[in-house]
Amino acid sequence: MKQERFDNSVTLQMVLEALAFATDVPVSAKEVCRVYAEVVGEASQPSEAAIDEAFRELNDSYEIGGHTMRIQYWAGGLRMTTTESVAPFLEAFFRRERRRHLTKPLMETLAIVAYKQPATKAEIDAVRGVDSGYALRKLLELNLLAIFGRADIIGRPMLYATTERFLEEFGLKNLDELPNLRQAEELLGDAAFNEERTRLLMAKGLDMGDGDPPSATSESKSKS
Amino acid sequence: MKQERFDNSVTLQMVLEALAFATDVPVSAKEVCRVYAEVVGEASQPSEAAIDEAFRELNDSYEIGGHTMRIQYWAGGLRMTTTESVAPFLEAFFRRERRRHLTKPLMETLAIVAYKQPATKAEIDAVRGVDSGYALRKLLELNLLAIFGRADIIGRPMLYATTERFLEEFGLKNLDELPNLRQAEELLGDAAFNEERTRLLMAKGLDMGDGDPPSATSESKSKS
Amino acid sequence: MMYRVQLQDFEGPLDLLLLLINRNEIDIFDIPIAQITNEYLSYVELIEAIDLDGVAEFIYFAALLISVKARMLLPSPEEDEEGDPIDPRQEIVERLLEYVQYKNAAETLDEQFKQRSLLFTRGQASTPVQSMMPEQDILVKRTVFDLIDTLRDVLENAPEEPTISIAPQKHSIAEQCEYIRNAVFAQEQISFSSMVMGKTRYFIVVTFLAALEMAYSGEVFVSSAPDGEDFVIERAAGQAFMG
Repeated sequence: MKQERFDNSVTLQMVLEALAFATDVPVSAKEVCRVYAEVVGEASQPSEAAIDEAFRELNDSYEIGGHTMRIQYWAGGLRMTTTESVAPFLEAFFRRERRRHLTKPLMETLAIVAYKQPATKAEIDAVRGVDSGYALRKLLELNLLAIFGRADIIGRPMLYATTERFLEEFGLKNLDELPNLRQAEELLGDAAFNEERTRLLMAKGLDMGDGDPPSATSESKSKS
Repeated sequence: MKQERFDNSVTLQMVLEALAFATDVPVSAKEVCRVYAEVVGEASQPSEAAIDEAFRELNDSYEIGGHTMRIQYWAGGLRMTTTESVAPFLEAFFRRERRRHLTKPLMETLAIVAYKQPATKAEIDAVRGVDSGYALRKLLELNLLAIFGRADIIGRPMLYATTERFLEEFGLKNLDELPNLRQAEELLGDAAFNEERTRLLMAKGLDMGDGDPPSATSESKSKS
Repeated sequence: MMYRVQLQDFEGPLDLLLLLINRNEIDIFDIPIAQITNEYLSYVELIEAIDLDGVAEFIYFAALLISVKARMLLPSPEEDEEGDPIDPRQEIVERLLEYVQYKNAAETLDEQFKQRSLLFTRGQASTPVQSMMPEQDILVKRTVFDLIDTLRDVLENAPEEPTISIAPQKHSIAEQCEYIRNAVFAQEQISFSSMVMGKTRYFIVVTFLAALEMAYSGEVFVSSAPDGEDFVIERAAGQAFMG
């Protein structure tokens, strides 16, 4: 633990690179600044903008130099990974036969929590139409979800939320980076759909509905 | 499970770099060749001389590019490490990391003993306003505190003091190097000893984790 | 009998409803409730008959569909506080729409996850990858309901009385797993109907459940033809048979 004299030629960019390389958790820009200032001397505390610049310059220089490392901005921090291009070689080395995968019930449950968080089990069950107890336990075990607290309603049910690990495993900087939840009408290929129209259709549907022939359905579909 | 087509532009040098990065055990040249041949096609099995060349070229390009990684070719094989120049920054980072793992009760108790030593449990409890039995046992276990003897008062209570290990881990030459005592006394006289102040007190390098394995490993990793 | 396999691990009641809506090319905003209820019930009856676990939620939705169907027949429409007519199908439609959204979000996230897992961090060798994802993916191409379609067809042609009598000792799931295992070990892949040709209904059902079980544990890959007439059981790629 003897404190070496630090080398004057060490730049912020080099410190960022070394930290992103050596740690096994994402390192926040703030943390890089603190460490840099601590070693170099309090006066030199760099701005987070300087970190941003260093981060971009590093990735550019890896690309230009034909290197296989990239620095990612995940879970609010910086972390070094390999590029996609070498994935087949690393998979062969680690003999990873199967890509990491979450089963459908786990992925659905995780998606619901990610977008609704914090969410109770009852809310999740309602969306999926099935019991999500097993999926929730599994996701807690995998540390992709955590208990956020208890809801202030009857029974004080537990609230689930996603973890930092979730962000990291999904390559997200923060929750704002979650892909937009697409509207159901868009997914159903119905761009013209809007709430007004549903209400209209719903009202109109009252006098049809029962065992109506497919032609009626396909007709209303073609209109949409 | 599906094997993607590998990217034609991936060279042996890139595979070597990616493997040296992603593993944290040394990879033998033979293994690099095997993996490369496996993915690219049996015919292209590279020679170990080619690995030697790739290894040298990589290190040259890190040096020219001002990067802090180097590939080491040790008996066991190839692995990526950081340069010596950034070692002080990595050490500072991992010390900070460990401090984050130090619980508030442990930090307070350690600070009080450091300034008041030798101190009895009753004295420590009086400052903290709570029982410090658990924190003291934990700090003894971590070898940051030791029993100094017994006080010459009624009940002959045990006296606690900091250890050599404490100095060593906290980067202090001796106890005189502790931050400003007057400032510390102010803090210690205040029952509302809050976390922020503890941090202030500890800031000058009084940072030490509770010896948990993860930080210990990450540190040894950084040095490797 | 306790099965490890729960139906809801494959698909839930909302998946079945969506499947029926897609298959019949129905406008989700104008569901012919009688037709859908009947089709839905035909699946639930079969699922109940073969005693597949996790049927409770399917029955709940069946009851919901039946109540909607009944309310559709009321002479005057129900109204909300403002006097606007309420479509009894509204709740089901809203739930389906919400579910569709999250199903899509799950797929998007899954894609993101796969992309991310192409990037390796340091120390990958020391972190056992399996500890992150301990679960096998369920190896069923298309949906479990397509498999149930096949089962229905096969059972209709089975040489026995239409009632499915459960005689627990005759064939166990474990025995039928072994039967499937031997079959796919010998010929890589085999069609379900050829495996149960001329067998009793009970044999057919237990073999079906065994196939689901093995697909669930990732031991075999089950894929069904688009017409749902038959399905093929094949050895999962890279799957070592542990006897």
